[in-house]
This record gives sequence, structure tokens and C-alpha cells, in this order.
Amino acid sequence: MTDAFQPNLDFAAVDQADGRDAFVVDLEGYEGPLHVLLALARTQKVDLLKLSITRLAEQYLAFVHEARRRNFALAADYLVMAAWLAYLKSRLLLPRTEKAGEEAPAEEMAAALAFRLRKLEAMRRAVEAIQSRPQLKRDVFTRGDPEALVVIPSDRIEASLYELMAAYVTQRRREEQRRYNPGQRVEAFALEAAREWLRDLLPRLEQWTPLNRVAPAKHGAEGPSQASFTASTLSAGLELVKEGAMEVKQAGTFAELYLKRRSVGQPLELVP
Amino acid sequence: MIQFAPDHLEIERRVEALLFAAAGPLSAAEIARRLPEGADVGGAISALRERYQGRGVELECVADRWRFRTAPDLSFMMTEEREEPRRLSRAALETLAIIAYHQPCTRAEIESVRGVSLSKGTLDLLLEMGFVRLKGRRRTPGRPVTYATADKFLEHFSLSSLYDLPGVAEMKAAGLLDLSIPVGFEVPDPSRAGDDDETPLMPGEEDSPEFAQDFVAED
Amino acid sequence: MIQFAPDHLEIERRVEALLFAAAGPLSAAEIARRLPEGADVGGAISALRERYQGRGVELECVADRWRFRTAPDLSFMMTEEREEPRRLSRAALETLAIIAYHQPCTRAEIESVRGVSLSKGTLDLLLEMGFVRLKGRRRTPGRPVTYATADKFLEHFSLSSLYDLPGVAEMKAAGLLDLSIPVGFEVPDPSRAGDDDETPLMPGEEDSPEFAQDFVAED
Repeated sequence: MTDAFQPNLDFAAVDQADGRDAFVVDLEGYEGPLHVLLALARTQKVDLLKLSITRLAEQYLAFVHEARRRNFALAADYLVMAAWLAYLKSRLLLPRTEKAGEEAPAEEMAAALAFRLRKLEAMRRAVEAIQSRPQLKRDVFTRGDPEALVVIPSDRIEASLYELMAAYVTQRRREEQRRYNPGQRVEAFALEAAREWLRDLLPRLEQWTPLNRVAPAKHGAEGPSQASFTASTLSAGLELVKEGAMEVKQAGTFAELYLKRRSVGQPLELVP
Repeated sequence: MIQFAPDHLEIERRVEALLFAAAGPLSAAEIARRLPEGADVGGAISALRERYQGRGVELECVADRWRFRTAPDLSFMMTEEREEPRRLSRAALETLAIIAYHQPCTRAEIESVRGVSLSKGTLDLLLEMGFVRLKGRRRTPGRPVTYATADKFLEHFSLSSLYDLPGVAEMKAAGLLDLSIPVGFEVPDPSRAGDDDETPLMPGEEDSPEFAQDFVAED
Repeated sequence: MIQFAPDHLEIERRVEALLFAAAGPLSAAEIARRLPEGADVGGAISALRERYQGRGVELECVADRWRFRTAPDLSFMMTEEREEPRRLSRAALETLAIIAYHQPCTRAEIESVRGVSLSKGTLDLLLEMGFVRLKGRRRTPGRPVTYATADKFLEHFSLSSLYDLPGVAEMKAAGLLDLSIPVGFEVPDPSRAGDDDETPLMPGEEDSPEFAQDFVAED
């Protein structure tokens, strides 16, 4: 484990990742009051065991003051810690009263804070130490090409509780999606209705008329979609063509479709 | 430990590491490209070849490329010992998850959550592994067999009881469930599952999952 | 070339071949199962370890299993084999370290060491990567789930066991691995505010780590 660490920890590079995090107010990379306190404590350049809590409290209050001055929206955490430190500092400075009440002595509270800072510091150093270990596929490499034929299975079964949970949730999700949802039902323009609509319209279809002007227009949010009106009208129209009551023409693929009434007695036009 | 002029032993080490970690056989030129200029690749390969001579692993030349491989006379160890990997298939894991959370549950219930019919092998595998056991028969028409987790399940997942199975809170904490959880999404607590609507299995039935499956398949 | 009683050199060869061909680390028991009964696996491993000492490839113990890997000092050569590692955020690394050194520990304990609540995405990333696993439940009110590291963590960082975590002995001696701060020592812990006696601020906050509430509902 490396004993040499910088008095000023590199907070600038800290934690750019968790972008979706809503809780942490990013005060130039400080993740929370404790991280700020640790960074401040390091500037006292003493063993964390001999840390001056009153000085630390002053430093922190100054930090919060500065942060507010620079228009940081300070999270409640930082303010709670500031209030608590101000209180702790005042108790540490005041002569101890006779009746201590139910509260723990200020020295003990200060010791607890120092302990937490040392613990956090230890974990930070642990991170460095762990990261400096040879890492698989970064520093050390296992066999690049285990012989394809040879499968040596491990005797452990690879399944973790996390995988079990994940498998469960995935399925419940799928089940939910499969469930019938009346809210999402697609309403269609019924073929019967389309036929009636066309038969009513037929006597007036003396000229070639584009399909989208023949199909009913959608009114409001309710009812079938415009696509359904168009599709059903075309479908019904083709039936009428088959019955010999109507004609349809289209100049080319994807071109506009035209409909027209077929006059009685007019021979069927053979379109090549 | 970068030296200006690595000696031949150091070159040998490097060639050894390169050949070991490579995804396929390497040619002398490919090796040389990753070594300091002027390194004696041929010498290193010969030295390695000699060093591994007669070992369990040998250096072999195929089509002008070099690779390590296990000694041919030991192939009997490799092929004979082949086994199915013990990784649970997705279907098995999913089935196990449903049984764990919804136990005791019938095959039809498992299928209804999964949305697909259960292949015969899946439950068999779980039963055989000792993760799942036959629990009883549901007092409903058809009297379908119910499944529950067995002790080995708890053992494998280091759970002291079913009460310890992670619940909704942990699923959320692990990021598996988010705000889009359907309203009323509930994970049953298997430790509180009652036996009321079940009858125990008849003696001998425990060993015959086959029978159980056929039976269930009928309804 | 099957011999009735392979000598220790032959055993060593076979262990070498097995470890070489294996797709992952092998335990001594896994190796022993493929060798004639009574074979001295431990001896063979020691001999191999010595034989490969200082070579380009070395025998290493990770999570109580054995594997060959390239020597760490040669990492500079392995540019082609290197995989871009998934970058863990500082928060994720600290969380991983806290779990590694204090395991099994609860989410609340992790948060208490860091003084901030665990953001969404931190723990699930570690779980998904297989570095961390759910271990069990603490026998305290609320029965919170505990987390521990998984073998993959040890394998990734070349640790033979948790005892090999850097500095673990010193930290333990200094009392730094103690999770319980003596009673009466109260440092405000914003990460835990709101769990017990406060109502959530907004209805959309369900994904904050509020184990206690869910457990209460379960009881």
C-alpha cells in the first residue's frame, strides 16, 4: 500500500461518471460534506489523529460561505453539516458545564468525526492501492486462445442472486407488456361502414377522384386513424370494382389512386 | 523494468508472454514488431521450444506461425473430462427465479409468467441439480404438482432462509426496477406462502418428475 | 502414454496442461478430479509456480484458484490484447473498496462511510459487472440486505483471497474497519436523513434507498 499520497487529493478528476445522479450537488467534484471535510483536513498537514476539529469547522464554514458566494445552490447536506460543525465548535470552545445532560461530550463527538474522516481517508487510499494492483486484461493476460476443444468446466454453478433477481424482473416486465391493454386498442374503420360510405358516394363519383378525397376525413382525436379510413375505403372500393360498379386507376407505383363510378353499359377498360 | 538493451533471456520472456496471450498463432515477424529493434526472435523461439520440450505445454509451429498448445499425449485428459458447462441457461435461471418468488407454483403458473411453454429439460435440470423440488399437489382441478425451491438453492445463494430473498426494495436499489414499475407490481414473499391449498405428495411421487410433468401437461 | 502410477514430474506436466487449457482459474479440487487418485496436486502446483517464477508467464492464485497469466511487468507490450476497461467512477470505486474491506456490509453502512447517499447506478453497475454480490440479510431490525465481493473481484485484481487486500491488516489494527461508531457519537448523516421519521419530500423519490420502509411493509 502506498504511503505517499498528495496532501491535496485530486478532486478535479473525481466522479465525472454518474451523470444521472440527482442527489449529488457537484461542488467542483466534491461528492458530499464528508468529502469536503476530508479534503480540508488534509490541508492541515497533520496526522488525521491530531486533527484540530475547531480549525476544521472554521475551514468548512469558510468553504460553505465561499461556495454560496459563488452562487452554488448548496445542498441541504452541506448546510446541515455547517450548522452541526458550528455547534460542535462552540461546544468545544466553551468551558464544560456541570450538568452535561444527555448529550455526548463534545470531545467524543469530535472524535467520532475524526474517526469517520480517517475511515473515509483509508477507503480512498484503498481505492488507490486496489487500482494499482495488476488488473486482468489491463496489466496481466490469461491465455488468449484456450484450446477450443478443451472445455474444463468449473465445478461452481455460475448464478448469482443478482442474476436471479434480474431474471425475475425481466420476466415480470415481459408479462406486463403482454397483458391486454384496452387503452391502446386500435380502432379501425369497419369494412361494412366503408362499403356503405362508398355506395352513398358512388352516384357523385363521375370524375376520377383521388382516393384521399373519397375516404372519410378524420374528425377530432376519437375514432379510427386517417390511415384506417383510407385503407378500408380502398378495400371496399376494390370490392366495388370487382362487382363492376367502379373503376380504379394508378399511374405508377406509389402514385395517387383515382376512383370513378363505372357508367352502366360501359365496357370494362382493359388496362395493360 | 524497461531496459535499453534487453538481454536474450528478457526477449525470451517477452516472446513467451506474447505467444501465451495471443488470440492465435503468431509469425516471427508479428512477434518482432512488438520487440525492440534487432531482437533475436528466432533465437528466443528456439530457446522457448527447448524449454518447453517434454512439458505439459509445448511450442508448436503451424504454417510458419507459432503457438503454445498442450502436449498431444495429454489430450486424453482434455477430451475425456469434457462436461456440460454448469452455467444455468437463461430459461433455467428464469424458471428458477419464478419458482423462488412464487413458490409453491405449478408448471402452468410458471408458463403464464414466462409467456412461453416450459421445455421438458429445464425443470428436469433444476430438479436434478437439487435447486428445485416437488412440493405437493394443488387442490384444484387436475391436481397439478407444485414446485418449490430445495435446500441446495438456499445453500448456493447463501441464503439462510427464504425470508432472505431480496425483495422489491433490493430490486429497486439494484436498479432493476425504476419509476416505470407497473402500478401494483408486487413480488410475493415466498417465506409466507401457505400450504393450505395443497396436499402432500404420495410416497414415491417425489422421485418421479416425469409423471408430474405428464400430469401437468394434461391440463 | 498412460502409466499406472505417474511420477511427480508427470503429474506436474498434467497439471500444467490442465491449467494452460482451462478457460478460467481452476481450484486444486477441480484439478485433482482429473488426475489419478492420490496425486499430489499441491506439490505439483508449488513446483510449477517455482518453475514459472520470473518467466513471461506465471502461475497465480486468485480467489483460491490457479491460473496462468502474463507477468505484470510486461503489460506495456500487450497493447493488442488490452481491452479498454470499463471505467468505474470514483463513487463506484469507493463503494467497491468499502464493500471489499467491510464485507458483508449494508447499503446504509456504505452510505455512512461516504457521507452521501449511494446514487442510482453505482451499486447496480458493480453487481452487473460481477464484482459485488448480494450476500444475505443482517439480523437487525429492517433486516437489510448485505453486500460482499464476488470471486470476479479477486480475479480481476489478482488477489488470492480477501486477506490479500492491500493494507487490510493495518486498517484492522487501527480499528478503521469497524463499522459501528460508539453509541452517542452522532455525526449528522445526511444520507440517512428521512429514512425513519420523515416523509419523503416528493412522490417521485421512490428510488432513494429507503430500505426500511419497504421492510416495514413486508413484516
